[in-house]
Formats: sequence, C-alpha cells, structure tokens
Amino acid sequence: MSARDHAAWAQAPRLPASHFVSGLVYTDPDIYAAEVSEIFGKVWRFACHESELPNVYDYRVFDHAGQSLFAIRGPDDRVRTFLNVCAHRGARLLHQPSGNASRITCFYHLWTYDALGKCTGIPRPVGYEAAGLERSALGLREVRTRVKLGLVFINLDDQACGLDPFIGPALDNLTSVLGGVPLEVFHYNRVVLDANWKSWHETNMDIYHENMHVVLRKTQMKAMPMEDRRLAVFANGHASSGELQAEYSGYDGFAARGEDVPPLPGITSTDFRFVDLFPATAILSRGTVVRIDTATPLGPDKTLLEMRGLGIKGEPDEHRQTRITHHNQYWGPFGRNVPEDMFAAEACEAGFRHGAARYQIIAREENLSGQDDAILRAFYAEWGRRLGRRPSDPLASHPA
Amino acid sequence: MSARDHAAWAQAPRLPASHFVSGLVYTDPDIYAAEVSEIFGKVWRFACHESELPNVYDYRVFDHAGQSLFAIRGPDDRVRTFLNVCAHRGARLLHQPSGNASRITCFYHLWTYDALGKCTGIPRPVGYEAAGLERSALGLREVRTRVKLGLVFINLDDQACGLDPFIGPALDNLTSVLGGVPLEVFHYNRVVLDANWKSWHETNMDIYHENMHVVLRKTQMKAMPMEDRRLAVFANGHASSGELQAEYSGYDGFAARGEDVPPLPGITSTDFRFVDLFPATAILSRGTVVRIDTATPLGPDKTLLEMRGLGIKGEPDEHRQTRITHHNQYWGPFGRNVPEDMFAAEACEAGFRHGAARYQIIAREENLSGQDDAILRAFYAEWGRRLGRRPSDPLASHPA
Amino acid sequence: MSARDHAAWAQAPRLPASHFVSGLVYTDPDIYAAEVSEIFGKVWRFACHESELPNVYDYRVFDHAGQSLFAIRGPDDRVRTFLNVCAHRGARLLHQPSGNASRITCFYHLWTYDALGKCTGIPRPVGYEAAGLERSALGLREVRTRVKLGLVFINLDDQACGLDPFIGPALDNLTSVLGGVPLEVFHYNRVVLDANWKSWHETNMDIYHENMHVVLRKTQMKAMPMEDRRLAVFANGHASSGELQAEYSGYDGFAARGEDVPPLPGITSTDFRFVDLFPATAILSRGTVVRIDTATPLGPDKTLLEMRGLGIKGEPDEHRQTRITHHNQYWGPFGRNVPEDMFAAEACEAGFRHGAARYQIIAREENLSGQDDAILRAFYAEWGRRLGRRPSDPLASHPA
Amino acid sequence: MTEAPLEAAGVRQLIGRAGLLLDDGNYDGFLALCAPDFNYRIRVWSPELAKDMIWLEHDYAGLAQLFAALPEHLTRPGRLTRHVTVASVDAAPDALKVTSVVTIHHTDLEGCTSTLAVGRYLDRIVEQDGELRLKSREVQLDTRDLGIGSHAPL
Amino acid sequence: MTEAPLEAAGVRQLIGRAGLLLDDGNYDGFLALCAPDFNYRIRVWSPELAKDMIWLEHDYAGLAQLFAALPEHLTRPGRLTRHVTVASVDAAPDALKVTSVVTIHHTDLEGCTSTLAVGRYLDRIVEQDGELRLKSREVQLDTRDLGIGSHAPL
Amino acid sequence: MTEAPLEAAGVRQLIGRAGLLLDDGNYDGFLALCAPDFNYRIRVWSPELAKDMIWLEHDYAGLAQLFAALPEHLTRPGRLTRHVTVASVDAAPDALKVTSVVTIHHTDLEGCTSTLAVGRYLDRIVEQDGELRLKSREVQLDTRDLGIGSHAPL
Ligand code: FES
Ligand code: FES
Ligand code: FES
Ligand SMILES: [Fe+3]
Ligand SMILES: [Fe+3]
Ligand SMILES: [Fe+3]
Repeated sequence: MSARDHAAWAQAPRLPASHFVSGLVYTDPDIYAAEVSEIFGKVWRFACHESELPNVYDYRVFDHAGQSLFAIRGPDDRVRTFLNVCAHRGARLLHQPSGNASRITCFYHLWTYDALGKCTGIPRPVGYEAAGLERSALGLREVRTRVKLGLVFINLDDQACGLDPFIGPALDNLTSVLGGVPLEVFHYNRVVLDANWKSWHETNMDIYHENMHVVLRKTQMKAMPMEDRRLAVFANGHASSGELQAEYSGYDGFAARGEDVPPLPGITSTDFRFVDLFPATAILSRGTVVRIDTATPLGPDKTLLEMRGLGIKGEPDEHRQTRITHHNQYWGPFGRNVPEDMFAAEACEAGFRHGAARYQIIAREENLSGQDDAILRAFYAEWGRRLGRRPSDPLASHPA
Repeated sequence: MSARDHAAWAQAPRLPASHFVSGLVYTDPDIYAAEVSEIFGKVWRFACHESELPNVYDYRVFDHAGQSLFAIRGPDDRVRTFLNVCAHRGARLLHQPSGNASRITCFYHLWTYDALGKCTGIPRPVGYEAAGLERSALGLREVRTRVKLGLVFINLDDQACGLDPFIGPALDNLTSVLGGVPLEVFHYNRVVLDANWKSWHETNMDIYHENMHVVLRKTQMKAMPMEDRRLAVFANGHASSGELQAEYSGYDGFAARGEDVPPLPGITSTDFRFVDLFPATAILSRGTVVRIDTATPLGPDKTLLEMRGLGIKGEPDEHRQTRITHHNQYWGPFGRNVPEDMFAAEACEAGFRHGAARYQIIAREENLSGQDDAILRAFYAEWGRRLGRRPSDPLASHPA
Repeated sequence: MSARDHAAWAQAPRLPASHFVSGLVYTDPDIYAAEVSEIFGKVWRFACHESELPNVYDYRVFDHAGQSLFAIRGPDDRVRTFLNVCAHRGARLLHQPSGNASRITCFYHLWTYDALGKCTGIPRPVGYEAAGLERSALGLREVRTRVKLGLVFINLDDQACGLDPFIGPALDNLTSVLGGVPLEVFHYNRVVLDANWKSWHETNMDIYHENMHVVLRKTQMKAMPMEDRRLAVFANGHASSGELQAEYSGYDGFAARGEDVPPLPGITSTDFRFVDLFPATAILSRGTVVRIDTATPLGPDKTLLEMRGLGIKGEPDEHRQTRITHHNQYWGPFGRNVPEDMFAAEACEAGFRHGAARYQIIAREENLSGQDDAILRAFYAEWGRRLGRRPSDPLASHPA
Repeated sequence: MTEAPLEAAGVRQLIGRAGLLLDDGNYDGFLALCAPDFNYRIRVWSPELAKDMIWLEHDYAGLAQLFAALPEHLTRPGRLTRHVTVASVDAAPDALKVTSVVTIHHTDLEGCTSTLAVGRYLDRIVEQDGELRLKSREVQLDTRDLGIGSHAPL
Repeated sequence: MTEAPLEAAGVRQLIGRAGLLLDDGNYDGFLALCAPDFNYRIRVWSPELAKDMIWLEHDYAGLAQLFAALPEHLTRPGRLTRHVTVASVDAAPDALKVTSVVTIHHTDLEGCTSTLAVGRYLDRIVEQDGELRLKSREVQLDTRDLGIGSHAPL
Repeated sequence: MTEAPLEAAGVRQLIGRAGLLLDDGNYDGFLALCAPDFNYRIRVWSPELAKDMIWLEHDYAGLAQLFAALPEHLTRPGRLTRHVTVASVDAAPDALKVTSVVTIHHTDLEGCTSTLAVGRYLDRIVEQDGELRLKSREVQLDTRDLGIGSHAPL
C-alpha cells in the first residue's frame, strides 16, 4: 500500500493507544473548554520572574486562563497574586503591564485596595449602610502564589497540592543555574500564535526536530550524537534534559560564544539544558543565558506566548551585552531558532484544522535518548489523566 | 478577612438580590440572544432625530437588533420605517446612510418600492404569472414608528404597547428643551466599543463616578453637592435627573461658556439634565446643547454606539459655532468627558470577560440623591422582568 | 395591502415550495455544517486546470471543504491529489501555492513522500521498531482525481459516482472551447467575500440581473432579446446556456473586440456561453477567452472565490495580450462586470444576516428563456436532495 | 506647479518633526513649531448628516490648555505612530498651503498595532523670525470610528 | 545616486498631487497631470501561476473612457486614501524613473478604515511645456485579495 | 532647522532605495548602501520590564553573515512592504541624523495584507567617496507582537 484512501486515513494507527494522539485534541471546542478549567484552572503555572518585582509594591500584570491577574510584592516582601478586577462593579484595576502601587485605586469610583488585597477605602460608605454592605468582605480574589528558584508560580485552585509536590525533581538540573546567583529578566516579548497551545509546547518537548533548524544542525548535531543525549520524564507531566551539548563554532558568527562571558553557576558555556513544566512552560539554558517561555491558551487555535531572557542581576554592562547577544542568536523574535518553532506550531495547527490530519504519531522508543517520544507520551498521559479522556480517542465516552 | 479565596469570591454578596448583578449578564451567549429578541426586539427604541429627515422622501439608514432599517419621510410628511431588504431576493436596498428617494429601486433586478413600502414595479411581471405571484403581497416590512419631541422611535414588535405608555413621564424634564423650538443634529458619530451594551449604558445611569472625570470634578463637584442632586426612576426602566448644575469656570478654558449663546428653552446655561430611556438611549442637555446617545448590541462584547449633538434649527452661524464648541468640550470623540466613559465601559467588559469578576454591587441607597444606585436597580428590575431572569442569578431555572 | 407587518413578512410566500427559498439556508450554522459534509464532502469539485501542472512533479495547492490539498503530476503523467498534511505529526507539507517536487519532504522531521503519496523515508526508523510502526501504512491521504477537458476535478468521497455520470451533458456546449486546443491559465485571483457561497453562485445562475451591469446593458441587452435566450438544466444541479450573444460595439472602447484575435474553437467572438456546475463552479466563455470561477465556503458568511482566465497555450504574444485585454474588460478584480456581482453577493448576505430578509423568490417561469428562474430552482432541488432538507423550510423535521 | 526646493525641504522637515513630537507626547516641542495665532481643527464629513462636522478646534492658548490638562485625563493607553507624507505644497499670498496624507497607527500596551485613522493634514505655513511655523492645521479625517476617542490632537 | 533637487521636489509634488486627485475622484485633474501618450497598468505577480499578470491596462483615451463610465457602475461604497511616498528617482534618457511605495486604505460608509492594498507605483515622468507630466504608471500590487475589486484605478 | 536641499534629496533617495532593496530581498544591494563600519540594531521598549531591549544587533560583517544564512532558514512566507518616510534630517558633527517613520506590511502567500509593524528608523548617514552611505540604523519598533518573528532585518 502507498497512499491511503479515506477509510485507511481515518483509521487509528495500529499502535498502542499511548503512542498516538487524535487531532481532535487541538480543535474540539469542548476539549478546549475542559483544558481551560481542568488543566489551566488547576495547575501551578509560571507567572513571572521575581526580578520583575524587585521592590515593595512593584506589580506585574499577566493573563492566565482568559483572565487578567497581577502579582504584587507586599510590604512584607512577599509576592501575592490577585485577579485584576475591582470588587465594586468589575472594572479592570491595573492597566499598565507593570508598575509600583502602594495603594491600588480603581479609576472608576475610587475604591482602594492594599497590596494584601484588602479593600481599604470606599468613597462615601454611608450609602451602603442601608443595604448592610461590609467593606471587610470586599477584598480582592487572592490566588495562591509561591516562589521557587526565583520563579513566581500561581494556582487558581485553592485545593490543589502544593508547588513542591507538583514540580517534584523536574527542576533539579537547573537548580544552580536559576538559584546559584540572582538572575534578572532582560528580554520579554509576547506574541499571539495561530496555533493550539500544545502544538507550541510540543516544539519544546521534541528534540528530534533538530534538523528543521539550520542553526541546530550546525551547532548541535555533531556536538553530541542523539544516542548519547538523555531525556528524563517526571510525575505530573514534566520532563527535562540536562546533558545536551553545543559547538558554537559550527555556525558562522557564533564562534566567539562561550569565551566572552562567564557561564551561569553549575553549567558550562556549551551545555544546553531544558526543563518542560506541565502544562506549558519551558525553561532552557544555553550556558550563559536562560530562556523561559510560557504559553497561555486563548482559544483552540490561538495561543499567547510569552518569552523571557535572563542574565545575572547586577552584572557589568559588557557581560549583559554579551548575554543579550547570546540570547538573540537563538531566541527572541529575531533569533535563528525560535521563529522556526513558531512556524512549526502554526503549520501543525493548519494541518489539524477542519480534520485534515487525523492523528499524530508519538511512537519512538529509544531508551530515553534524544529521539525518543517519551516526553510527549508523558505529557499526554498527564493530559489524559487530568481531563479523564484518552488522547488517542478523546471524544469517546469518558471512563467512569 | 482581607483578600478572598475562590470560595468567598464566587459567593453571591450578602445583599438583597436587587442590589447586585451577576457578571453573567454581560457574557453569557444565551442571555445575549434573549436580550436581542426579548428586549431589543420588543421595545421602542430611538432611531434618529426628525431633523435628519427634513424633506419629503429623505431617508436615514440605521442598524437595530442586528438588522438594517431605514426611516423615510413619506409624501404625507409622515416618517415610516422599513427593513432595508428587498422582497425579491433579499438584497440590501439602500446603501448610503442617508439620502432622498422618491422611488426606491433595488440595484439587483430593479424591483421598485415607494415611500410607503409598497412594491410599485417588477420588471417583466409576466414571468411570475404562471406561479401566481401577486405584486400587492410584496411590500416591504414596515416597522412601527412614532415621533415624540422630534425623536423618531421604532418598535419591531407589532403587539407592544404604544410609545407614550412606554415612555410615561420619563422625558418630562426635557420637554421644553427638545420641544420648545425645532432642533437640528449637527454632530453624529458612531463607534464600535469592545463592551457589552449594558456596560456602556451604566456610564449613563451612574452619576457617582464623577470623580473619574477631571472635567466633572472641576465643573460639577462643587456646583452642587451630591446630596442635593435628585434622581428619578420611572416605570419600564427609565430614569432621569432634572436638577444638576455645572460651574464652567472651574475648568481652564470653559469659563466663557454660558454667556456666549442663549440656552435652549426652559433650561439655563448651567443646568445639566439627563434622561435614560430603557434599554439603551440617553438624552443629556447641558443648557446650550443636547446629546443623544444610543447603544445597539452587536454581540455580548461588541456594541455600536451612536452619538448625536443638537442645536437650534436655523440659528445664526455664530450661535451654531458656539454650540458646537460647547458640545465638543464634553462630548464627541475628542470631548473631555465621553472618551473616559468609553474607557470605563471597556474596562468593565475586560473585568467580566471569562468570569474574573463575578458580581457587581449596586447597593447604594441615598434617597434618590446623586450617589444612589436606584437608577441601576430600576434598570435591572426591568431587564429581569422582560427576560424572566433574575439579574443576580440569571442562569437559575427561570421562574415559571 | 402595501407594506407588510411582521406577521405578513414572516409568512412563507403563497407559491409552490420549489419557487422560494428560506433565508435560513444562508445563515443557519447547522445547515452550513451539513453543506460542508454532505455537499462539498461528496461532490466532484473543480480544483485547477491541467495547464497549472504542465510538467512531471509540478504541484498546485488549494483549499477545499476547509482543508488544504495539493494536486501533483506523477512520473506517469497522471495528476493525483492528496491532503496537504504529514502522516507523522500533522504538519502542513507544502507551503507555496505551486511548485515542483519530485520528493516531498516535511520540513519538521524530514519524513518524505513521493508523488504517488507513498511515504518513502523516515529518519532513523529504528526508533519505531519497538512499537511496530510500518512505514508502508503511512502514506498520504489520496483524494480521487479525474481530468476532463483539461479541468482537474477531485472528490473527497471515495464512494461517490464517477465524474462523467456526475457531470452528464452539462459541459457539452463548452466541449470544443475547452477541449479543441490546449488552453492555459493566464489569470488567477482569489478573494474572500463577506457572503454565503450560494449568494455568489446565484450571480452565475441568474442572467436576468443583466440590468445591474451597465456593461451588459450596453453590450448584451440589444444583442439578443431575453425571450430568445435559451437556458438548459441538467441532472445533479448543473445548468448552462450556449446561445447568448454580445455586441461589443455598444460599450465605449470595446468595439475592436472580436476582430483582433481568433476565437476559441467552435465558438465565435460574439458568442457568450456558460456552464454552472453544482455546487459552486462556473465556466464562461466570451468567444476569445474563458473564465472559470470556483467558490469555496469558509463559513456561513465567508466565501473564498477563485477566478481564472484562460487563453490558448503557446499562442503568440500579441494574441495573448489581446485575450488578456478581453478578459480584463469584463472579468478580474478591475473588470467592468465581476466586481458588481461581488457587490450583489455581499448585499444579499447583508440582507439575510440576522433574519431581516426571510425568503427569496425564484418563481419566474418563462420556458427556459433568459428570465426564467429554472436554473436556480434546479440548483435548490439538488441542494435539498443532498441535504435531505426543503430549501423553502430547511429547519423543518427532515423527511425520513 | 513646481515648488521652490528650499521651501519644500523646510516644509517636509517641519511637518515631519511635528509628527514625531506629537508621537512622543512632546507637546511643548509641538507648540514651539506653531505660530502664536495658530489654529487647530479636526474636520470630518458626515455622510449621515451630509454635513461637515468640527470635532475639535483650538487656538494656540486653547491647545496649550488642553496639553496641560492631558495628564489629569483618563486616556487610551498605548502609543500613536503618525506616518505623515507631504503630498503638495502651494504658495499662497500669506502662507504656504501644504497638504499631507496621514496614517495613524495605535499600538496597545500588549504591543499589538492597528490602524486608528487615515486622513489629511491641511497646513498653512509661514516664516517667522527666519523659521517656518505652522499657522494652522486642519485635520481631515476619513476614518470616523476612532474607538474610545482621544483627548489629544491627532 | 543623488537626484537633482529641483526635479526631486517637482516629482514629489506631481506624485503627491496625483494621489490626492485620485482620492478625491477628481479624474479630470488626474488626467491633466498625464502626458497624451500616458500608459496605465496594474501588474501583479501570481505565485500560483508563477507569472506576472496584467489586471488593468489603458492608454490615455481608454482611461478617460473608464473615468467617464464610472458613474454608471456599481462600485464599492466609501473612500480610498492613497498614501504615497516617493522612494527613488532615477534619470533615464527619455524620462525620470520614479518608484514610490503606496499604501491604500479604504474607509467604508460607517467610517471604519482597513488596509486595501500595498504596493508600488513605477512612474515615468517627462517635462512637457515646462511642466512635469506622468508618461506612464505601473502599479505593482503586493496585495492580491482586493475584496470586491474596483472599477477605478488604484 | 532648515536642511540643505541637496542633502535632503540625497538622504530621501538613500533611505527610499534602502527600503526597496530590503523589500526585494536584494541584500547585496542594501549592503552596498552601508558604510564598512555600519551598525544595525533593533531596539524595543518593554513596558513590562520598563527597559529598552535590543532584539537584534549586527555590524557589517555580522549582517552579511546573516543575509548569507537566510536561504537555509525556515522563514515567514510572503513579502514585506516597507513604507518609509523621512521625517527629519539633522546635521551632526560626524554624520547626518535622519529619523524616518516606517510602516511595514506583510502580504501572505494568499495575497492578503496586514500590518506587521510600525516604528522609526534612526539613521546616521555619511558621505564616502562622493556617495551617501548608511553608517548606522537603529530600528525603534512600536509594535512588539511580530507574529512568528523574522530572521531578516526589518
Ligand atoms: S468599579 Fe471599581 S470603584 Fe467602581
Ligand atoms: S433582489 Fe431586489 S430586485 Fe432582485
Ligand atoms: S510532522 Fe512531518 S515529519 Fe514530523
Ligand atoms: Fe525547535
Ligand atoms: Fe461619565
Ligand atoms: Fe452578473
């Protein structure tokens, strides 16, 4: 058999159910709604880096599960997070993406809140006395917030397990990189992709598409054979690799890289490590710099992608410039690597839209070496567990 | 208690059900559909001002409840309104927003209609004889139309009560202003807001957000204490205030206002009055000028807003110029006041979208003085009555 | 009776059910979904002209029923069509609208396919051995493809009848025009209309709207009386006319037309013929040139329209230039005729949207002469047969 | 029709700079390019009323008051980018009459850009103390839906 | 590479004025800027056919006929705003070769503006009777989806 | 404030040509307009970080390497149309400082056009061997959401 007719095409691959995924996971609106409530509404999710809130009362606004939130550093130096809406008539409270506010005043009728979410002022409160409104019951909605290795995580689900049990050992290979010295975000960009959030995150979970990137073909392919690369998968859908290598001399103009600025703690200039946190955060380090990217679903075929680049806080200007150069070589809107992954995510979206592509195959088994699909399988296993659906057949009647 | 966790946030306020509104009224698609059919499909709604149709056969095209309509002045000088679609194959009939047409000819196959909606011509009618088509049965769909104080109102519901019982005394405090001398529209602009129509109309129903507008803080706050301002609510969801005051000298550059052109009949240059007509029309007068605004829902989060400014028909040029200046000081796309209300409407939309904000509180009781929420409560009572839903819990099973 | 009230307007015309169509056929989302699966998913549909694939391995990408496909000429010179998605992880395979590819390589992980749709290569296949994946089962989805008179047709339904029985005699009056000498596409443009696909196709099925086009009023009206024009309707919803005439001297600047380049085989320079193929393809010839247009629904109110102009393959440059001039006089984005039809399609869309227009009347009976609605009735009869719905009442419970 | 080249260059410079200054919210800088009897006006044709409308009009002092008041107003967040191209320069007895085409984009706080408005600047330019100055500007907007509107001149 | 300044200013003036006149539907005014042997052409590259296409071509008389016919045609309601910026001016033996970038916005009857097309004007300009005149214009459109199309030149 | 007309014309010519060459993917042509010590930089203000960011920076050699590498990269299909208008030209001791407004449209493979980015070019221009040359270009983008991004300079 060569090409397939409709019947053959529509048939599920003859593979174990864990080894393929239905295209419906990218397009079905009910599945999307379930993802928003059952995954994004319940997991710990990276919100921002603590260096974005260096001072007391610094705040940072961001989107999560369709809603606007803000993280703010309180007078006790603790970072808390709140829904960014006024308790009075629902107006958005903070309008700038970042700032400093010892008191948060709603522009509309001037209700005020403090950095702990307490409603501290209502103009002419006497008007509410007849109805018996209590100001003490009018605080903001606080969202659970924990900081780990400088990463601010939040969770909309007050009943979810703690951050540490959720992460488990997934971040271990970046512990010294992220936590060895204080880091600082020097790059931030956001872009709305025409792709499902998983199509994007898959570009971070599959390293055997290296051939797609000329810059990786030239700097990574020969630096370490696929067979020697080691992947790790963890509980809760996370994964990582701590032992990848690059030879920057392979790409014209990158040769200087590695000698011109010290690497981050516990990593060398040619090491390449990454961690994928379920559901949609990836943290990567190429020795001298760190990238963090976070996907926020906006619809089955729309995803907000936020990308950060980090260097060492307080480092000399020349070091910072060099790290920025290193960052930009691969990452950012003009990097040699990242735009190609976005292209891939959008191309998969286009393939599954309206049911042309039916299944994707994640059947590579290579003992957790570089070409294994194990990370993708671990991700979809967790996805299925949280939604109570089989990724291979997600519209089948759910297991009871 | 200061901030709230999810459970506390999701809980309805401990207030009488009339004193708070669920955010679902702004976002739920079924509620939106019900609003279009049960409210906009059944109420008298302001369409345009009669000065926009000064001559026989003048017409004016507008949108209502998702459909295009046109009002036309007939040879008997009466204004009638029709759906703007051809009885043949459904093509839109009139394409310009206004004009003059003694005969309305459909561009497609040249069927013609007169200003009474009668089908007056079909090319080569013999072709329809076999099927027995009667031209007399092919008139346009006429929509009930009444003119009151120069305001043209229409109603899609042939069974609804008359205009006068619907309005009741709500327009009384503007009777002389609107009806004392013939007025004329000199300003018209339309804008599509990213907001629910009610979020917009609320900016016209709540006068205690005056602090939001620097121009009102400076010209109104001290002109009359909130306690002395009087609001009135009427049957069918209307409301008004006839006793507000402004001191224009409070704002740089506005001082001349009031001495440079005579006020409209029955009002002084520093009086400020407004009427809110259910569901979404507001008429305001600041002594020398009138503003009429009308919201037309386009979707749960899209609203067409039309704004008019009126002066005295036939007045001298200098008077007109001055009225335009007065209009533009507060109103229009570059006014000091109106863009801020649009900002507020969009900010509330952003707050309720995707369920971040859960409830809005309309619990102020101040004896119908300026800070009372009575107008909002009257509006939502009427809203609930028409939809058979409680604004505080609109997805609960409907009362039988 | 002149104008109509709501009750009269909402009532179905007193005509045979075949003689009017409900506006719901243009707007209802369920009807739209049924059209995509039951009509576009099952008919033979024009994809492109064989001159667009002159050489072995030439390919042409196009959209159909929401999906991307490509036609490619195989080494055996046969044209085949495939869904444009990779069997691995669903990525879009070909990104340019046309090109030449002896081997199709997916950009993402470099799986390769040949022009017969066979999967010819998977990098490092050993990774799939454990799971037992067979490369032979991983070919592309082939879609039935037949070429007739140079026209490439495809059918997504493997069980549908053949192309010839589907077309029947509908193309007969263009047999010599399309098949007499090899033709070549010199014009291609695509545009997304804000209109239902049927509103567009109706402009090709109704020739009595000639009055709408000044260019037709001047060149066709007097060339042949409507009464003398003959329409033909065929099984499966097709129609044609082979006996229309034009007098090009009627329109300023068109007089030279007809003497400056030889007509196509079997037609004169002043003949005008057209064929409407169900569901949404029209082929027209004005003696010296051919136009083919194809509508692809993108949504109830969005339609992709593709328009082609054809001359004689290999003809001298001056002939080609003249044919292009002839083409552009009526057709193309700057033609005197086509933009007006697009205007009409969008104006009907606007009329039916949100239910303003309720019915369209297709009741003309003129013995298949030019003003007869027979083509429209034949189209809607086939439409109803395929959907199991009555066009006059399409949401009534379906006949069993 | 030919414009004197020196003036043409100076005019383009003046119009160009004025656009950059407004984009940057440098209102003092903008006013410094205006003559003391400067008049600013936004004129819009209403096809609904079949009339011209004035949506904003200020003299120099009124404009200065407006600029001074801006920080107290709630305004559209984000940034405007005025793309202005001089299309014609005509000599008139008292001033050069300059018509420019203007496209104004708005970039929101999230960095997404959309077209806010297109239209023309009709400027009158005079020489004062050896410098070219704007004597008047009439903004003729083709776009009439400006979203939430604007307190600042376009 | 340097253009003579006098010519540069005149060229910008000519191109600028031509754009304003077309926007205003002042077709007589536009034709008055054209030489009697004027040629107008819209050229578009088709990646589908891998060919150049001509979508409209007229000489002076044909263009005049087209303009005269416009009122009888059903056309896209609204208004076009052509934003044209001269990008390069090159001397050629018989004419100046001028390349401009053009962005065309459409504003509908409701006052909403959208981008209709972007592309280039390739003009040849000559001097006749002491005035610069358009000898030819080739519009090279990058945009190929023009909505319902247009009877009028872009 | 008045710019010297000769320089002004040459500057507009240089900037205009540079835009056309980049649109056409004629990178050799673009480099030929740059001085050997050319510096190219894309600078973007982040309101999130309250910091300027550099998104791309290259010297002449780096840019040449980048251009050479482009064919091997997977890039956004379609075509860019840079609409650049010089807004101000200022003399500085070592170079002319030129600020232009730039609007960049993207046309996809289906011929649909959308606004990709707006911003400014801040150029320094010098004369070398009798020709004007770009000594540096800083692209200041207002737009921050650039879709899938770009390997090529804007
Ligand atoms: S909505 Fe915030 S104070 Fe009223
Ligand atoms: S649709 Fe109006 S005449 Fe045919
Ligand atoms: S998706 Fe095509 S090779 Fe992987
Ligand atoms: Fe990648
Ligand atoms: Fe207000
Ligand atoms: Fe037609």
